[in-house]
Amino acid sequence: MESILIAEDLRNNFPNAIFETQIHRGQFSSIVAPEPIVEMCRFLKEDYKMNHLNCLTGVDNLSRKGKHFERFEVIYQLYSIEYRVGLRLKAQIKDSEDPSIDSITSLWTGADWLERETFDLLGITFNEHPNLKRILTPEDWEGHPLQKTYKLKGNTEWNGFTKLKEKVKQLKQFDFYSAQEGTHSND
Amino acid sequence: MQILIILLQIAALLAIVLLHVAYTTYFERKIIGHMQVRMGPMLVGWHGLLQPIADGIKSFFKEDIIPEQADKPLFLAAPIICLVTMLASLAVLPFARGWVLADINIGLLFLFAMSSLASYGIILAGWASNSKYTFLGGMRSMAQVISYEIPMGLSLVGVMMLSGSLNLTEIVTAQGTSIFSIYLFPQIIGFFVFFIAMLAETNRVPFDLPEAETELVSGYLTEYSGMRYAMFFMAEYIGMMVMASIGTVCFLGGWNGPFEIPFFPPFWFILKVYGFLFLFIWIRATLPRYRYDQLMELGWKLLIPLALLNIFLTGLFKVFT
Amino acid sequence: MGKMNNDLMQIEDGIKFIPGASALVAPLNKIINWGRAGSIWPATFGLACCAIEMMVAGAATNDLDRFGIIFRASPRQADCLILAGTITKKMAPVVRRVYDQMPEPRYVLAMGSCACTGGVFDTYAVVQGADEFLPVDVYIPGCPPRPEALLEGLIKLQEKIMQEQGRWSQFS
Amino acid sequence: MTESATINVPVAQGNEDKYKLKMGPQHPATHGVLRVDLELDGETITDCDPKVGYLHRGFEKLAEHRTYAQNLVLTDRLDYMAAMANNVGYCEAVEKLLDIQVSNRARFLRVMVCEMARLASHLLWLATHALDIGAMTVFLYAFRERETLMEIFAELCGSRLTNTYTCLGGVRQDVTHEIMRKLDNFINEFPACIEEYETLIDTNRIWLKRTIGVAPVSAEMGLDLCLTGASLRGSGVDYDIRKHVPYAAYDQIDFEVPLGETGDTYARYRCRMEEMRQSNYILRQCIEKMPPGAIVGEDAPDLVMPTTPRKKVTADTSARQGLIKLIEDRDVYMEGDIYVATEVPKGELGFYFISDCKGKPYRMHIRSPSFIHIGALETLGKGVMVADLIAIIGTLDVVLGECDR
Repeated sequence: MESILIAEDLRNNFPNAIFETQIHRGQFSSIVAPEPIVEMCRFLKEDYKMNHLNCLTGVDNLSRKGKHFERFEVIYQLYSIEYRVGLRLKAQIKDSEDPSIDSITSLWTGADWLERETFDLLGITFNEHPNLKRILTPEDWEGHPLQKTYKLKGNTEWNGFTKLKEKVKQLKQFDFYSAQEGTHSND
Repeated sequence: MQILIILLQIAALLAIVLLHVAYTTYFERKIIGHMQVRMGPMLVGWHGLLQPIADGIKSFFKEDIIPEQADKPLFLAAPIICLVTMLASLAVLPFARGWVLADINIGLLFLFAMSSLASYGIILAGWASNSKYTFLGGMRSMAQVISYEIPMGLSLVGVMMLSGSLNLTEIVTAQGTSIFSIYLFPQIIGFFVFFIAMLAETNRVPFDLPEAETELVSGYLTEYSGMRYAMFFMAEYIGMMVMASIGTVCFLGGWNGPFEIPFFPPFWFILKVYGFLFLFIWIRATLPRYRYDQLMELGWKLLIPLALLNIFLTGLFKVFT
Repeated sequence: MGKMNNDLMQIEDGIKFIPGASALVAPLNKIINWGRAGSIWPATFGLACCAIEMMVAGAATNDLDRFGIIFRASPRQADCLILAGTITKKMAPVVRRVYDQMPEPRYVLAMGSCACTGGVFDTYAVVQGADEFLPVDVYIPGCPPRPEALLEGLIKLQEKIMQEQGRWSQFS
Repeated sequence: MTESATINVPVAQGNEDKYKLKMGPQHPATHGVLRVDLELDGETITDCDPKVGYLHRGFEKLAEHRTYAQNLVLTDRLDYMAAMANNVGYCEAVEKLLDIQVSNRARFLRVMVCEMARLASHLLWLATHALDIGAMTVFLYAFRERETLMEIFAELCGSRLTNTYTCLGGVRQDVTHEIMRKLDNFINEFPACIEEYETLIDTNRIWLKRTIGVAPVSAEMGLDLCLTGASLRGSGVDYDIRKHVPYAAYDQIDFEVPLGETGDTYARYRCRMEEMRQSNYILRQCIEKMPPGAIVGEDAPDLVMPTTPRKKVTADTSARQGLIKLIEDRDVYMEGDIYVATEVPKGELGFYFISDCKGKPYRMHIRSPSFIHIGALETLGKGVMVADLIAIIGTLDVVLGECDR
């Protein structure tokens, strides 16, 4: 079984949804439309026993040029343990303001957290996800860190940390060092 | 005048026992250390000999935190209950012939009563701290005490039947006629049950569920700091010594030994207690911890039937001899 | 009196031990400092990579127990907080809370460059040094520091404790 | 603020007969800063909700601002119990992306350090897992052996934990005879050490009671939860990337992949113990088969420290910036994306790279096994007791540095 045959078969089954199949360093990837992604994954999982979901992540294509590239894309890396072949699906999401795609948690329970992570870091919404909340950053975090518009040091300070610093200032009078010597200040 | 002498005796006993407790912690750290290819305390004093003193001083001068939402009177009372009941049970222990503060006829019952009361302290500590981990620890302790008091009491019934007394001195004296002048061999099942129940009673590994460090942080004493924590600690170690003493008195022939030691009759007694303490520490270094339901299962399904069987066999033995 | 002095065992500068009586003789201040320095109990609190080296320091080869240092799980019974690893902004309130739960006198060791300065992680999510919200007593550089470096840090902390004047929690 | 170990809220709100317990992030058994929100009915867990992110350092964002060679240092801090394996995984990925050749000796050296890292990681796992269940002595015995490995690492590359041993195109340092001799001694003694742990643990009724039948994972369930590594192999799925997509010199080395049957905590434990034996066997082959030659591939472009044009690099910022610029301006970077997975001790560590013809990755995604394993805790943790949850966290072998990135 070869990846190219699987990619071809996928194109035959979903003729309108596949824009292009690429090969880079021996790895195949299909650029696909986001709408039938669950069906595609189910097709690959059931017909080609691609039952292992290697990787699920998102990309912000803001400063990257490409023929079919939209602002956001979601990457699905699938692998068949039995046939030892893999295929990558790259779903292009057109809507750059409110990007959304269907969730594949119905196929893999393990995709739950991967999708939550993608939502957290890139702001891509997954429809019908059971528990779409922020996972790595605190729940009241502002912005999505992996978007290209987000600065490395953050656009704004998280207000939980600002509150902490205020609290520290209040508690400082009870502190041994500052009460005794006035040294050891934290500014 | 007699009261004064008794008070002096009490003070002496307290001082000796508390010093022993301090050094039991030291020996525990040393022995476990050597079992785990380490050294244990080395640098505070010669070979770390002053370690318990340093720990004590530090604990004494530590800030005493009472959580805001704690039930204050109970929170304060809990360690005291634990410590006082444990200390009270020292009164009836016969260290040698005549070396006993209160030679009462229901010595064994008194010990049971006190060790059950001590677990009230633990339960109260768990409740009064108003924290979730302490509460779980307290609940576990409660369940553990209920399930292990019974096999423990039953396991000693055989001893009572053989000796015909509840007085600890008389139990020791009665063992003189037995094999090697100890009850260990005629009461081997009883000893087995007693030993396991003893570990559970004192919350030691593998039954240290109430303070399971990797599950409940520190269990019932999670919220205690400084001296109050040290009091719980002392209570635990005195508990170990009391339980070891019960084992010595009831199964190992108390102060009886192969030969008499002049000027210091409790020698054999203390040696046997040390043997028990070493076993405690050895087990701590070796065994993993039981799960809550497995602990209950062991207590109710194995130990209680065994203890009852022991009573039955002892009864048969009494009838036919 | 002079004759008795010969029997005394000198433990630390100004602290003496009477062997027969198992008693210590010294000014109260010194005894307290000696006790505190001799039994530093850190809270079991690993944050990241340095926590592994902290565990190594506690294990057989280096054996922190030699110094009377044993790890306590509950912050209530701990004297010292070893910040072993990167402190993120999400974690910072928790770290502060653990510190607040500790009873006085309490000490803080920042172990590793992340806890000291933020290290390589100059990003949106990482606190640039624990001293932004905690009074740090000893900084231990390294990424991660060797276990020996942690030992050195703890010895430095002991020296610092020995020099304290009247830090009695009940009264201050 | 509700995220602390000791929190004083006595009564559960809403659902009155459920007891809500928030475990962590400061908790002795959560292997770092994992927090698990539990809903208890007595001691039985009715709802388990793991919360991560307390060690989220922004790796993926940071990687977009650093060159490929600079990012190598970050991978040490992913799974800090086996930094070598991460280094190898990262380098394999970048080498495939940029099409860099690796010399044969470097391949063998990589296998060697990978397996040493696997041993170190598994020893630490065994230590903490045993400590979680209550056997404290195994902890110190395992650390004794781990220390030998750490010292070999220190001699090999100067660092014990965060090694940065590999570089693009090979490895940084060659081994000396002294290191090989030490390693040889170690692998001769190590099987006896494994036996020692097994005598302490495997013959112990309490240990067996605590692990057998706890949280069984069937093969389908394991694949559904996307588990990898020993956690999946314990359920009998033969998925080991070292065999499936051989990288480094794994195709020239003979070894077996231990598989479990029942998929419970005990099966996973057995799998890892057998893996340690296999690693030992691999290390022996590495010593025997180690080919001579260079440690860096010949056509590997020096992306780390450009040799031409030679320019004195001083400590000041502008010179360093100039150097980074030099590295960025090399013409080896091609447009394209790649996903390369390697078998690290925890499971499948995958790197997904997008290159846009610049010296820095356009996007780097790390598929970390721990992240997915902790996600599986939500399913595995339901219906077990609190003590079992600790055993499950231990046996899934998670590390939060890798999980939160």
